Amino acid sequence: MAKPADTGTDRYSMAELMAVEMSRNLAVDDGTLGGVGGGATIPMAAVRLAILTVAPNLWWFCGGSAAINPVFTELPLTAHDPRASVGAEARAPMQRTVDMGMRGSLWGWGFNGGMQVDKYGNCNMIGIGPYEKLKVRGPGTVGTLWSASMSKYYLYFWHHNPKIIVDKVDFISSPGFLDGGDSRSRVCLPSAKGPALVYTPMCVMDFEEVTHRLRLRSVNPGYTVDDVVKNTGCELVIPPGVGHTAEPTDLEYRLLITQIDSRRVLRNYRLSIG
Amino acid sequence: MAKPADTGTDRYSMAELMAVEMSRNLAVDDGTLGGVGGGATIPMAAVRLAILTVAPNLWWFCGGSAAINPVFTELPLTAHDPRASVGAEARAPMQRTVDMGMRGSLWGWGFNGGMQVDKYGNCNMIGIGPYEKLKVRGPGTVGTLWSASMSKYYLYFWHHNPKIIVDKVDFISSPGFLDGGDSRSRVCLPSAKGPALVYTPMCVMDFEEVTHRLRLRSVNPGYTVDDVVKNTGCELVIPPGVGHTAEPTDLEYRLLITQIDSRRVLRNYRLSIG
Amino acid sequence: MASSDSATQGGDLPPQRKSKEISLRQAGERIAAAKTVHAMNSAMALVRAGIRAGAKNLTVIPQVTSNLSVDLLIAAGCVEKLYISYIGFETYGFAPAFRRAAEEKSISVVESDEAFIVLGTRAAASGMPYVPIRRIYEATDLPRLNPLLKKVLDPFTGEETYAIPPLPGDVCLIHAQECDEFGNAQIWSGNQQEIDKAMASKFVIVSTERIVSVDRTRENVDKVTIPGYLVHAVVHAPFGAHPLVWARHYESDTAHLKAYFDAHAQGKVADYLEKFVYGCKDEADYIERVGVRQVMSLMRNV
Amino acid sequence: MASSDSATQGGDLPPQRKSKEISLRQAGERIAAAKTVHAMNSAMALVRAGIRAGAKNLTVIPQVTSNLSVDLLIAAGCVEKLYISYIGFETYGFAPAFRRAAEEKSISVVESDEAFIVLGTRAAASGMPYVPIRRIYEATDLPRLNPLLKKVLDPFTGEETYAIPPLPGDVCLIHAQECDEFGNAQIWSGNQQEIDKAMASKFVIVSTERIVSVDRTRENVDKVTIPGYLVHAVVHAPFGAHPLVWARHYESDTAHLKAYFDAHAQGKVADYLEKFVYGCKDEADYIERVGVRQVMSLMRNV
Repeated sequence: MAKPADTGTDRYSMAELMAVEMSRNLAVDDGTLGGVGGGATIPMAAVRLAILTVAPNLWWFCGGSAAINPVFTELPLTAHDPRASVGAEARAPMQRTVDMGMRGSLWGWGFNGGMQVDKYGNCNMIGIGPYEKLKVRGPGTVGTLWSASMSKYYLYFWHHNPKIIVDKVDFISSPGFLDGGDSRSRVCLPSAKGPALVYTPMCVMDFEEVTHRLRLRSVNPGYTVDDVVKNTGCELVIPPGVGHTAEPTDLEYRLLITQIDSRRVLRNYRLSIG
Repeated sequence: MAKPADTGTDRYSMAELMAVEMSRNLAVDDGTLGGVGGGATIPMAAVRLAILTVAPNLWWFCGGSAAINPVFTELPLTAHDPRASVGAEARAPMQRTVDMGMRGSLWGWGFNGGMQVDKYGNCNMIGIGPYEKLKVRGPGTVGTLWSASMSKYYLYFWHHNPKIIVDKVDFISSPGFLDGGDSRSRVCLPSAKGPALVYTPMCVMDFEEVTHRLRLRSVNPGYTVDDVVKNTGCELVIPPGVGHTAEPTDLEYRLLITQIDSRRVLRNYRLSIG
Repeated sequence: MASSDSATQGGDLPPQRKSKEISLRQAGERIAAAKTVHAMNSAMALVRAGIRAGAKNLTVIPQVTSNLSVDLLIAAGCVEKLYISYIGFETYGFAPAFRRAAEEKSISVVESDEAFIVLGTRAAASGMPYVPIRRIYEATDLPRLNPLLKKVLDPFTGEETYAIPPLPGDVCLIHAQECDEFGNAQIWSGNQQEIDKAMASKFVIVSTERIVSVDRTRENVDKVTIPGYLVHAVVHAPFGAHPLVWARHYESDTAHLKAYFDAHAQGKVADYLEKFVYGCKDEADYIERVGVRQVMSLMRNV
Repeated sequence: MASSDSATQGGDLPPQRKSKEISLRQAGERIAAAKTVHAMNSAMALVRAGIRAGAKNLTVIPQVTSNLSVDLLIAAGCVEKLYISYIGFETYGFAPAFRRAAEEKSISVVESDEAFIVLGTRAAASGMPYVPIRRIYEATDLPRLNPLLKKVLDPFTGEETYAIPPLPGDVCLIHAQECDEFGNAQIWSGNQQEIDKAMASKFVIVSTERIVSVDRTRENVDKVTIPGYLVHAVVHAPFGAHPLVWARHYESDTAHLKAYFDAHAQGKVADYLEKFVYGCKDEADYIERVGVRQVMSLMRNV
């Protein structure tokens, strides 16, 4: 049975740590347009925190609310929450959203998830089992196909276990590096760099440069490399000397809980391991 | 040299008469969506008057202003005039305008014009002369191609002379009945009925049912059938006993000059004959 | 409006502008008579009315992320085919009726995605014969699973592209915050997918929290999201999105949603449907069954 | 904004949000460096700046009905190729520089129409490889005159359709009523063609009557017509649409337009250009030459 992810310390929850770490890695995206989709409570907090710290020029599209650059102090649970549109600077109609993605080069980054992810970052939202007789029918592809095909993106998962991080997904609904190597570039534009980082309650991962295999980048406080390997369903590249994900600084944490998540949604956010 | 169109009587100008007669013939369009484009001062007045009298359920798109169902008492000169958007019930973005036309069946009627029109109602906005060496370069096709192809429409002209109403246009930029007979239906949807009426400062014309040749319907007050024939550059079907266009009623005229054209733009509107 | 002025001239009354208002029951009958439905999530009162009126064998084209409105239609056995982009409750989990029906094959699923639904709807809305898109679908399993995706050559570059077909609908269900009786509707915080769905459909029904005068519509024309010429019927339906969140009106009713999930988990969906759909005389009755106190508690923070 | 709050923490200042404001002169240089321009009519200050900066051999894709902005560029010899939908002054007559240049073949004309420009721009804006449309073009002479219209088969019906190619631009010129320094722009009474033109272009310049704070932008987000992420440069240009009408700001300057027409009729276009374009130090100088009294008289009824 899955157990709740360790909160790391009394000071912060693992969801809060994930949001803070995500925010730091958005520094390289400063000045570009990206966005979040469904179930993106943690990424929404991360984007807002990045804007307050390392990436003040981010432009972000807040999924179902259609808001561009919303400003909230009460973190919404989903991008469809009307609260996710307050303080916005513009609205993006549905069709513009697809336009933004399909046009290429305009959409810089996004946060995607899935029911399964494999060692090349391919994701599955379609289902588990043969299509004719699915064991679990998934919720569907949404916009992950275009956002994964046409840009760089980040993956995040609420749970870390061998059923979610697998050797090969049952269906590809959004492309990572396909079969690894340069196979992605057979279909996707070279400027669309694919999955950059993978966030879970247990660790942060990225992809090896040439083979594009999943690689451990840092282990979240409270866990070890062995914990990660044991709970991962595919082979993982482990670089020598991989360290821990840095804890939130006082400034990051204070901004998070006063200016973004004043209702403390992330404090008790349900994540699991195993 | 062209001379100004006779104003008919001291009571009303010919532009006012045209607007009133146009408004009456919009009764059959009540409940449907249509619109006007550039240079549509007279049709704008007509549509507003129709709504106040015979067609209260008209939906109309006011060209460049993007306004749906605007309400003005100061008649704008063009649909691009910001005054043409006051009191609107909605806005139609550019792309929706093309959508409305291209979708078929949604767009019910429109007002089109041109540099030339021929005996089958085809119009030319491209130019006079061979394309390689145009004698007069026209302003271009605008939206007349789709509005003429995809719906019923009305034609109107500020001038009535043999150079404008011709046997055959130099270029077809918007289709009337093409070569007459059933030639229009080879390309256009059967529901897109093509040109219904033609308004000039001298008369109102329509098209014969089967041959689709231009036919005189009524002669504006102050002119005779002979005047019309003399100033028309193509053969015209003249039904027996063709009468005069009815003058504005007191009610029509009062509504026009108090509620639609309070600045009396149409009183001195430049029209010409010959 | 000047039409009242002309009416004072004596003689015959001039023709009047016609209201598009119909009852929720009439709207339900219209839905039940349809084959293909373009549905927005929040039109819950319309969905309940359609179920009550006996809707059957529907093909449903939902919004790109859908949840209860579609799941309830499936739970009530109204759906034959579903175009899927996303159906689920995000952080709350899977859509229970959908998941079961899809796994049991009691509904058929067209394996679509956001672009397929948005662009196919755009094609139907705009008269485009189809929408060509770059070959990114090839990076996924969708072309294998969705036979409606066809290939076509780009006549300018000679490159292979995919073609998405038009997705027209018979009826379109939309909930609005404000709408006048002529159909000009305001959807606050929406993403304007509604207008394409409306243009793609033969008959458009807008339910609305509040019916406002057309003068009020004119006051803030920038807020009008659906022009009335696209709308065929207007239904007065306060709380018409319950138990879903409705911007500036009420929060999501998580307690009610939990009752719905629990009904599924416990095999008591029929009880839920009897209590909250079939058994309700009308939507006022529905709200009384949900509980006025409960509904009032949702009217904050939104 | 909280960024100022974090700045008070001491230590290194956090990175700040960058303004996109540039000078009109810089904008002119940007235009002069471009090949293909998506231009909105009302961006007259930007057009004058482009002419002053020596723009040459431009390909211009104007809005579907265009007038002075394009005609002035042609009069100044900046244009090599024009995509035409409509250029003219409606009730006031033909566009004089265009008509002459087209008849003399000193510019080349792509014989387009509203649908061609709108849908081709949409294609460039949305990454669609081309836009298929029903064969209505066949009823006209356009396919014969415009070699960019190609035929393609509809893979669903087998029917022949026409294909419109994408129309991308290097630079896009737009005038706004209000815009913040981050590029969120409000165009009142516009028809939103601007957003497709912006998305279709590599570099987007918005000139604006008034630069407002981003807080003011947030106050009425429904009025924001161009989101700032599409905008690369913002130019402060009060009266920047003169002599054209600008909603809620000023009327069309018919006296000035008549002077322009007369200059053409009398073969004195060079004098007009010298006085109102080349000879002006900046736009304040331009407005002084037009006459402050004249400009103030336009600020009514609009």
